[in-house]
Amino acid sequence: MQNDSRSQKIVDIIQAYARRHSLWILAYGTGCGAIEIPSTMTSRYDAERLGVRGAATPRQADVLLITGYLTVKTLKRVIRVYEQMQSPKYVIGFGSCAINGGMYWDSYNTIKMLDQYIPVDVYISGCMPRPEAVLSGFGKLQDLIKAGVADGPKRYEENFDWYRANQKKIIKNWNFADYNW
Amino acid sequence: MEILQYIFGGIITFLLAFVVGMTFGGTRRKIIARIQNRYGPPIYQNFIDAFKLFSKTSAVHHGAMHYMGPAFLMVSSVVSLMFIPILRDGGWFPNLNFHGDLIFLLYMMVFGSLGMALGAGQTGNPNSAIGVTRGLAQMVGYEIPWIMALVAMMIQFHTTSITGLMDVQLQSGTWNLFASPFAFVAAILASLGMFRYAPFNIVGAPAELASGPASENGGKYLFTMMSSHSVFAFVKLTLFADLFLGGAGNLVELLIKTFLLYMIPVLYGVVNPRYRTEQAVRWFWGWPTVFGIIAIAYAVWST
Amino acid sequence: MREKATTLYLGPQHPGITGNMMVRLKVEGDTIVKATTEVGYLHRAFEKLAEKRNWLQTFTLMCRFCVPEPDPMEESYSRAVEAIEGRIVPERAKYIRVMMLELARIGSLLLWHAGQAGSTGLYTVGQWTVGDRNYILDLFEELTGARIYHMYIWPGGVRRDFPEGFADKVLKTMDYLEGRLKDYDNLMFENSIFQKRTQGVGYVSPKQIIERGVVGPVLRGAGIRSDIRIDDPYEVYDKLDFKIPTETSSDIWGRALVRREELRQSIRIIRQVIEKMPEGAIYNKVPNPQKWTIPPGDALARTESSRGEIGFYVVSDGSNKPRRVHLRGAAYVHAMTLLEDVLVGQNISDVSTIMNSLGTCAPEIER
Amino acid sequence: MDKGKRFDTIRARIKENFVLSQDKIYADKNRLDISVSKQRTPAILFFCKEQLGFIHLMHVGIVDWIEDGTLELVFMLWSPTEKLRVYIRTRLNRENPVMENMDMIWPQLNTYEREFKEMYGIDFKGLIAAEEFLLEDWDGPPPMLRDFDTEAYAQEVFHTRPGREDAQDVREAIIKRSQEEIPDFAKKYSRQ
Repeated sequence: MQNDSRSQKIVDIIQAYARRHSLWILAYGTGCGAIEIPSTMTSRYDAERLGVRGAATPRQADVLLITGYLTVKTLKRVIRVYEQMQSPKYVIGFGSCAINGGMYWDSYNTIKMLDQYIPVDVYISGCMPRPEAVLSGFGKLQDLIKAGVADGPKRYEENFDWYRANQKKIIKNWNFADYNW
Repeated sequence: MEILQYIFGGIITFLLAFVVGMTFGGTRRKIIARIQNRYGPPIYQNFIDAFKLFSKTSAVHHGAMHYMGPAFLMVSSVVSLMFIPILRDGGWFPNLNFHGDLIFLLYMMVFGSLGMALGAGQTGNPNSAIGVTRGLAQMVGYEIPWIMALVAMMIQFHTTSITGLMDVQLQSGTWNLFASPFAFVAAILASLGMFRYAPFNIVGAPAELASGPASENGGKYLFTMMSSHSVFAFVKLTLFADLFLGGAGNLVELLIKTFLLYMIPVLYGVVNPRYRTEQAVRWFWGWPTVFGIIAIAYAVWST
Repeated sequence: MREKATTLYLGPQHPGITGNMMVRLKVEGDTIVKATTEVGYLHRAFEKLAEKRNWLQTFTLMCRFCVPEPDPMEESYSRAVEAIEGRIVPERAKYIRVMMLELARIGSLLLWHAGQAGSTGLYTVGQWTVGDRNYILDLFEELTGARIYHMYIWPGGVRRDFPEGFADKVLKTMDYLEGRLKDYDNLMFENSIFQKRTQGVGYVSPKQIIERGVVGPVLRGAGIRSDIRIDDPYEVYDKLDFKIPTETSSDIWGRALVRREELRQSIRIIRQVIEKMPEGAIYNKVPNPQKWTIPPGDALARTESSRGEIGFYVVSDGSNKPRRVHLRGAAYVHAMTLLEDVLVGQNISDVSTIMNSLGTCAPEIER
Repeated sequence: MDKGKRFDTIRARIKENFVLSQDKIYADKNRLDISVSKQRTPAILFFCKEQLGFIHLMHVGIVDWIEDGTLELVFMLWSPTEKLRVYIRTRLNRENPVMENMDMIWPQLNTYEREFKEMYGIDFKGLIAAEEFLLEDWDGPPPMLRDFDTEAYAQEVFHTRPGREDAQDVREAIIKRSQEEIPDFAKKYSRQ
């Protein structure tokens, strides 16, 4: 077609609009940060008006919320869940323990840097982050999607060996399916 | 030329059903949000969701039947749609009706669920499999009052065609809602199960089965399922309006009637928890079936 | 003829699970034949970290054990430390502590309403109660500066006195909540479908109660009037007038009624506390935390949380760091051996409902 | 009857049947402390539960006394009828901790034993439970023992985000980085 790139552009704009106004978060409360998710979803803060709603299974979800610390045992499940999600997919690290270990900085069972293991788009600081902070994190994610820089799956694919090496360093018994999409 | 008219009319009908179904779904979300003290998403939120789902990659597949499941659902919805008279006098909506199309429709409406059952079975996810068995069990439940209601109508008005039933209402001047009230009650109670809102959302019950048959379906599969559900909702509502509320002369009338009918399962669902499977089936075989029997008796008596 | 059993993994990623844990179910048709709880997804080694922290630093870890209700944890730890050291808590601080604990209980019970109703599919109740819970969190925020983790009840008293007009705000919030309780009743407890879903489900037998060390609302739902606030009174509970509700059916419905009444009793207690609260100091000052040593000894402090009794076993060896801090939460037995027992023979639809009813809180088991 | 006397009768009844290495009543703390050898522990627990009415196991505490080379187990019992506590203490050899399985007395002990086995390496003879409880694929020493250094392990295994070195002097670091003034109210907390 003659104006292929232009029509592609229009499609891209609509796509980006749809993607940023329909963020389905996976129902996986990995840590204690999950306590503020109900508050965020209910009457006072009502995240659904921004298009944020829960999704029950990884296949349907767009956003993986890492609500706080990740233990080694959970990390294995989180990686698996992340790889099952369909792109475009986004990761929000939630709370200071996802950023740098927080108060568990010397614990033998929690990871200290989430972005060593899966690509993170937005970090929300605080312990707990308030619902306002969560909403602002979603706003930030929407901005990133609009700017086209929320490209977690691409980064994951490009630096796949690096991520895998980091993951395998911690997870000793490795029995994963291959990541092939 | 007639065939072209049919094709264009079919496309227009489908688009209308899609848009109305999606908007009703969005309105439902808004109404539920307001009941829950929330502001709620915009009414067009379902379109955004649908487009987003459509634009997602669907890299995973579990074999041919997994592809076919949502497609079956869509085919069933569209074919049912084609046999429903949208407006009383047709207009540019085609109507493939024939004598006995009501019976055909009964089969067609079940067909989608069966196709989905096959598709969900292939995903290998136990939640899907359990969800499908629950869905079939529930279908056994609500099909009985539903068929009874339709049989009562057939007996009462001596016709097995939807347009025939609409003509009856036009000639007599009263809606079937008043002419055969028991059939209407039985059918409405059965419709609570057909819409699968609470208390009969046992198929995709989130707290129990993740999302049931749709567990493994994301992206385009979920888009197909979502749009076919929307179309199917429109089919059911229009069928109810045709059978009991005298059909619609124009689109506005149609929208008002279907929206009012839609509110019955929606509002009943907001304030109720979910039944267990066997409780749901027992419920359908209770009062709805009793109303169905009364409807048949009334029909036999009144003819 | 026996069907082949399917294994169903409920969690850790599952909308129906209470927190990050897993229940492995062996299912025949819709009936569960075997259930195994698998935990460890939240093990942060708090008790190990406490070895490296001094007494006051440990206290910031302690409230993070179980997130829906952190105050009983702070209270237990503080009371255990005070018991070893013999530190006296001012009278006003005791009243403020009781108020905090009861507010936390109300917040946690509102969250329980959401979980219990949500697990049966009645999401509207959850939306209302979690929305109303924000008013409790507002009170916490005004008093302590934080919504969830307050770090307010610390050894020696409480951290801050009331801001101006705070008591009135508490009373006003209680009035508002009391008005809302009717709505919850209409929607949840008087709903026949909710009753059908809960009555006769999740039965806990008297034998299990003794063997499994059942505590809290589950015990009271079985008709045993047992509550740490009465049996082993702490703070000023012996000066307050409140009832311990019991039910005899020992199923989810009975426990739901117990919790429904407890919410009302908590409101009653808070009103009394505000009325009876004396003026005076709120804090018996501890020395410089780096040099603060506690004489050798051990103590177990028990507190009644909304899920039941939680106990802190604190051991001091005379240094400025705790030798051992060891938590025993209600969920330690409720979510492990008791849940595995109760789930057998139940329908898979009810797993989430039963878990909410037993008050499973995974971080309490794993710590 | 005051608590001291009730404790005396309980102690007397236990002493009729068992040899105690040590016992003490803390009437003010509402508890009776008993130290026994590990061989007698199951029997005395059973006796307290069945004969004396201490049917509720409040807690099982465990303390690593690395200086003495022992692990101390503390079984804390509660009698709902008498509203009294009994603490039963027993010490295990830290090098080779072995104990009898006791989950037939209280099935809830099963969970405790699983945890102690994993966290302290105590071998409960006859315990039937899954191998792993909290940790997955753990191949180090039992982590709750005091000679396991969690900080060194964390430094070795996990990536830590750089930037924690200046955490000691946060305000100075901020000034250096951004040339911001310390606000007046904060100056008195500054280290300078």
